[in-house]
Amino acid sequence: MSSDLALDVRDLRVYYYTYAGVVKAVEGVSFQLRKGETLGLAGESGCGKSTLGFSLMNLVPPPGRIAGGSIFLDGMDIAKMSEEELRRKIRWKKVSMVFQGAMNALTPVYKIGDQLAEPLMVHKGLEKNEAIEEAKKILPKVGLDPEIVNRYPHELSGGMKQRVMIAMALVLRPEVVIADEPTTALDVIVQAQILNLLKSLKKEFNISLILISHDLSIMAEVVERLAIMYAGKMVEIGSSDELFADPKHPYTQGLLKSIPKLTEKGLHYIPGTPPDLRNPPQGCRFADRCPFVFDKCRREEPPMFKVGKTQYAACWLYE
Amino acid sequence: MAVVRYLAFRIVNALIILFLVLLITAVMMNEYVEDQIRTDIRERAYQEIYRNPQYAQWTEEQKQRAVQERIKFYEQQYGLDQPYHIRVLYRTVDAMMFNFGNAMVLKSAGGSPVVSDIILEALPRTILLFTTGTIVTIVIGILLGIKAATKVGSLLDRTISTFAMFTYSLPMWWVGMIFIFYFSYTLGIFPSGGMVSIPPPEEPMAYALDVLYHLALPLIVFVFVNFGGWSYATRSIVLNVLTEDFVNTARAKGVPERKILYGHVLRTASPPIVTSTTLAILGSIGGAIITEAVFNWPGIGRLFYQAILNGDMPVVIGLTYISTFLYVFAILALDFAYALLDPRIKVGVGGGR
Amino acid sequence: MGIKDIVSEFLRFKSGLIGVFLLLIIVGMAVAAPVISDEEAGYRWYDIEWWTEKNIPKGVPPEWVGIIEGREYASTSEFTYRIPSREGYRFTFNISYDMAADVPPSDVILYINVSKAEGAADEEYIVVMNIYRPDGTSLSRVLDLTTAAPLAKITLSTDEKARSTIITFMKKYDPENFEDITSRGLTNVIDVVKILFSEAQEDVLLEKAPPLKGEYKFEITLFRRSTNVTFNEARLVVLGSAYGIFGTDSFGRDIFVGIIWGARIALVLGLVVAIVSVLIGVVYGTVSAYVGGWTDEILQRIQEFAISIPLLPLLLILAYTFKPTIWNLILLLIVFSWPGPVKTIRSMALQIREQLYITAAKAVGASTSRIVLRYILPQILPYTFALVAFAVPGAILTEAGVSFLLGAQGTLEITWGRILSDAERKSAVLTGMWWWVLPPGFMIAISGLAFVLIGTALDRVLNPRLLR
Amino acid sequence: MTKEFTPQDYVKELSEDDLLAVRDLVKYFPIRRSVLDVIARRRQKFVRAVDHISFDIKKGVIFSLVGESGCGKTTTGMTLVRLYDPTSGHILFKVDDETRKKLDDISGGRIKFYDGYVDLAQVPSKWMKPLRTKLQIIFQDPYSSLNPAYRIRDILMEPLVIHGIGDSPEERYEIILKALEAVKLVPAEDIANRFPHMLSGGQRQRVNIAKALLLNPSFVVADEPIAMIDVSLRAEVLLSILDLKEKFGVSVLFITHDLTIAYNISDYIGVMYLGKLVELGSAEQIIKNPLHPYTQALVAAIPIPDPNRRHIIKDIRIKGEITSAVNVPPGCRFHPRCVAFDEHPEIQARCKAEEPKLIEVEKGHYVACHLY
Repeated sequence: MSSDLALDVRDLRVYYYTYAGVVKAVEGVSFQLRKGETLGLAGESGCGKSTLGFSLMNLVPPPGRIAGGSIFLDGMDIAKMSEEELRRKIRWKKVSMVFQGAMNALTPVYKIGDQLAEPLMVHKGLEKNEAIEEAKKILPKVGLDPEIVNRYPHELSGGMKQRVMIAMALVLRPEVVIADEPTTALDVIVQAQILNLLKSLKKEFNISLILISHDLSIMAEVVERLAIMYAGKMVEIGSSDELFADPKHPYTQGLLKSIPKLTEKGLHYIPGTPPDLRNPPQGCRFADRCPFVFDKCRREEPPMFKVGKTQYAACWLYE
Repeated sequence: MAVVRYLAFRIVNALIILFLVLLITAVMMNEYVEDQIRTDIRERAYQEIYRNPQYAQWTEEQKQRAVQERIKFYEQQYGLDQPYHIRVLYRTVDAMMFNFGNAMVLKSAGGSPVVSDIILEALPRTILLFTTGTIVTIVIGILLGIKAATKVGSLLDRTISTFAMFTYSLPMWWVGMIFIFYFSYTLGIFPSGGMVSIPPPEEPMAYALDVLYHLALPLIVFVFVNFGGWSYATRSIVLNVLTEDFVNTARAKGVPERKILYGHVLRTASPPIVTSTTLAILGSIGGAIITEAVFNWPGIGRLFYQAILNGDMPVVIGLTYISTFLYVFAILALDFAYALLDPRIKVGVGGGR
Repeated sequence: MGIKDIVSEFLRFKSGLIGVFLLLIIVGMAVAAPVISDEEAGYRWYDIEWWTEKNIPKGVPPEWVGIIEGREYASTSEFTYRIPSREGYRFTFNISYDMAADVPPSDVILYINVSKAEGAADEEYIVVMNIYRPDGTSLSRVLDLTTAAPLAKITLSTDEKARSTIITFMKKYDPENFEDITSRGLTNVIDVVKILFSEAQEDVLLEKAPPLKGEYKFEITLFRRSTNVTFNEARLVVLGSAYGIFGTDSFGRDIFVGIIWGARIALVLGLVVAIVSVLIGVVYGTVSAYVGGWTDEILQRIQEFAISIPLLPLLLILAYTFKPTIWNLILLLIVFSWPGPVKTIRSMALQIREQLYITAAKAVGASTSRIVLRYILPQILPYTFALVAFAVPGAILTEAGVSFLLGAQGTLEITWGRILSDAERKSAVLTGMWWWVLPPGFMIAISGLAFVLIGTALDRVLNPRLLR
Repeated sequence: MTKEFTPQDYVKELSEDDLLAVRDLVKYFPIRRSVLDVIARRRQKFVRAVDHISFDIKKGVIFSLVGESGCGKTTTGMTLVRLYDPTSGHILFKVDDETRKKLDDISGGRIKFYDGYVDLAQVPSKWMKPLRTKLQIIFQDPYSSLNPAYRIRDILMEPLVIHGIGDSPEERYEIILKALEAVKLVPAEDIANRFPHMLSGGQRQRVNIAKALLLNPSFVVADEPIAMIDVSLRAEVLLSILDLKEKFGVSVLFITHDLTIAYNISDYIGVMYLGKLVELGSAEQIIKNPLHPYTQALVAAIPIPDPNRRHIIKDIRIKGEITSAVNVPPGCRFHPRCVAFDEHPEIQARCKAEEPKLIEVEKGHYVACHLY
């Protein structure tokens, strides 16, 4: 493994073992995250992007768990580590996360300061006072008043809570930060401010950032490389310059077209609905909605084909 | 500030409840109590006139007239000449001042027939039994509940759920009878009742141990019947909290599982636990009263039993008031606890949920 | 969800099925009570005379106890001797009783049926009984009494002459204990019937001697002073040492009868209280939530007040003031139980009211009554079944508690609480009469459990998702 | 203001193709006071959700209301269809003769008409029923807006039964199938027999559009109808809404926080801030030439799907966060967050003291700002 990789994910599978059957939320996903890079994971709800995000810390909520594959970080395989090892070596120290919906991601009964200080106490063994002092130092970097440490989460607005979450994610200076829909449920202006914040912090802290979102316009504004997921599979990945300019996979094409634009009026959509992940169809999972579908698509699952300088797509059109 | 306002509101609430309960009791009992007072007055008047050698020379008619005058005087003094609603109010205020008059049959250990003396003698014993039982139950209940919540579907979890269902409808006092039968009558390892041996040990240390020995069986019964329900309530609440996003945040932060459970989760779950605890405690008071009677534990429960057996109305009324008092202020104490635990009340957002 | 779906969903819960099964048993008991027991027993429970005449052994364990212990308990047997009408003043006859049990009979009762010539004055007659024990010893003049009753009933355990004769007889085998017992004035506590059927040996007066098996001969002699008196029949009843399914209490009442009749009261009281108070709660809570504003505020304060009243003490006072019939008790319980479900119902109604499809219905022009009837109540009503099920055990438990405390001052119906109350007042626990204490409490627990199980299953089936 | 305007005065200003005219509409929500507050005689506080707004909607157009959450746009929509009772103001709504007759019948002629317009703000709730067919609303959440206990068929049957449309169940069913086909939910028969949870968000939202269509409305409020729908399926719903306008001639009040979508779907856009309309104009005018500092910030914040902008930190000219509508700042409500306020000291005094009025800056383009 070359040393400029922050994460190396190989053939990852994450399943939810529900009463109604096994939901294959992530199925055979491989990608690499370079150090200092910003990678976007895009796709619609239920495509497995959030699950993938959680699995990168090996923290898939039950009844889900990693069913196979590897996630290498500094030569360690996160997918195969014990809870205790993960806790001591990986979580928050190496990989931290900004959760979707910050309103619920903060413990309601603890003060902001206590929550920010907690990772410092747990991982660095600081005393509470020291930890809170340390935490106060990071708050201005996310545009918050340090005195906020004495407040409770419900006293803050949604945007402020999200800033607290971001500060918390950075407090141990991890190598990788995963931001899972960090701006959903926020208003346009706050969203733009948070995105600005992420961009500037990324430079300052030199972290590798994984941004998970369903909104491709947000992706375009932030990420260097973009991976598109559909029904538990990664269907296309490439530098965002290349991918936005010339999307190869029919799903990516449809998705890009679905974004309303200010430059030209027009409404487009992809007919049909995603398949049931408990019982995915044979062959390409997008076949039912694909305008270019042919026989082979329904028979065999397409592997990733190299389709550009940095671009790969899982589609038989490029065999 | 908001806390103060919230609590002030609760205290006023509690006082109103007390007053209303007393008013109801006074209305219900008015006739009974007044009859008794009238009898007392008549007896006293007769005694004053007939037993007094000063009046020995008087004719029967004179004496009778004097008696009637005395009766009238006392009736005025006791306010019996007032209209009904004033009398009832008078009685209510009297009771609120812990003034319940004299018992008809029962007496305190010191021989005092004053109802408040009798009750005050019994009260600490009840508090001893009830609070120890509650504390032990809370500790066991919460620990087991959290364990069960972290292992949903395990043997422990299912046992607790089943046990909780079973004890939900178990009369605590009946369990007491069964335990007495088994542990005292059959095995003979615990005393069958009472608070101290007869004669009581002289030395204070031995006395305390003796009380503890007598306390053990009723305490076990209390805990046995109650901890299942509390574990189950804790389990459900904790289970709910465990699905919240912030638990995931804490896990992602690498916080040890124990700290997540006993910190983040329990801290968040504690306000609703307090609420359900309040209900559980209130529900168990009735059972505890009867249990005291079964164990012959000389607290207010047994006093209730004896007062009813002897038809001692003043004591019954006094006890009703005291139990309402305890009940209402137990709720109040838990409200305080709630206010301290939930930061949303501290700043006055949640209000009186 | 249709009724069919609810039923099929419910059937998936094993615990719910167990609950239904238990409930069916109790209902079966309650319904069958007049059939499987004497119908009169239903209202004669507190008529001790009536029970005494039934010749049921007092304070004996259930019959099946013998099987478990591997000991034989004496059963009740009756011997009738028809006295041939003939001349003479003195009639002597023998009744033999073969005592084969490990636990001797609990009592011996002798009935002499006498008829008198019309117009004759009350002529006295004399009854004498000698007993010959299988070990060759004999007790003479165990009974020796003069009476004029047309039907003489002599109970060995309570007859003074019999008691002193038997104790005196045993004195010579157990002199030390005799001294001790006499000095402590405890002679009247001795179970004379038991020692009569025991080996004559040391400690017999402490009732610790083994039973003496074999044939006992009761030699009965009747004297008359005039021929106006005619002896018809002598009947010797040896009361067994075990009885029925649940044994008997110390008044000689069949506890099983009490249990099945108690089931009726428990079921009726539990269900009526639960149904009525839940219905009140539903109306109150829905109105409170739907009307909202100040009405809601006031209704909530009232509910909070009502729920803060300690139930038991007030209930006791009230029960004490209104001489409580079961219906009074039901009424009182309802008055105190309705606030229970209000909070739940209110929050449910509030949540349903906030659902967008309710607003959507308003936007379409649906009237308030249509919204309440078609959208809100159908969501709440199924769940009230669960609430009713949860409310039943509380009502039964409270009734038991009140009956237990009030005892004879309580209701005059047979209730399990009252049976336990009698047991406590007769120190059943301290005299080892577990069969008097276990079944009633067990029934309270089982009937509560049945409803809790059903309620839990219903809760899982019917609790609208929105509550979670 | 010297003269109190009456609805009659307003109607005179309206043109033939105006369907709906909102004048000085106000909706305040009283904040619940505790018993203690009442005893202490604390002043009743209000959430000033909608505070004197006025605008017109022509026949067959889509009018978008945009703004951040809490700006009052949803309240406006709910008030226009009378799910909330307005605190004050007028909602003049043109009704056809048939509806007019029904209103006369139900009220015994007590509802006033002004040249074919009825003032919705003055119609008591009990007489709203005939108007309900003309005014419809589609909600944001497609998951809770359909009763989960009923099949689509039964849900759609409700409005027909309530308003007595169709003579027999069979006939009603036919009407339902047609409505489903109109929003391209095919095969209609199959969809009609499903439960809501068996449909995707987009399909549910189209069921809601079909439900609105059933009553043949002339005005529909669409409250963020696509906010909870997957990106790839949003256009499905939007196209159905466009059909409402184009095929059925319905006017739509489209409420959204997404300016890109507003630009793509609507003819006119109104921008709201803290209960006030701050800018009003055609979609082109608002997006291409925003005048109000707030609108400018909103437009600047729109994410653009162009990776070349990746390295730019956007300049969003706004301070702080939206305040609550309980304690509204005096003067221009936006001034505490306004960058232009800082840059133009000369108007600061006015901004702090005087509420700006909507003035027409170019034809059909209104803005409420002291800069203009």
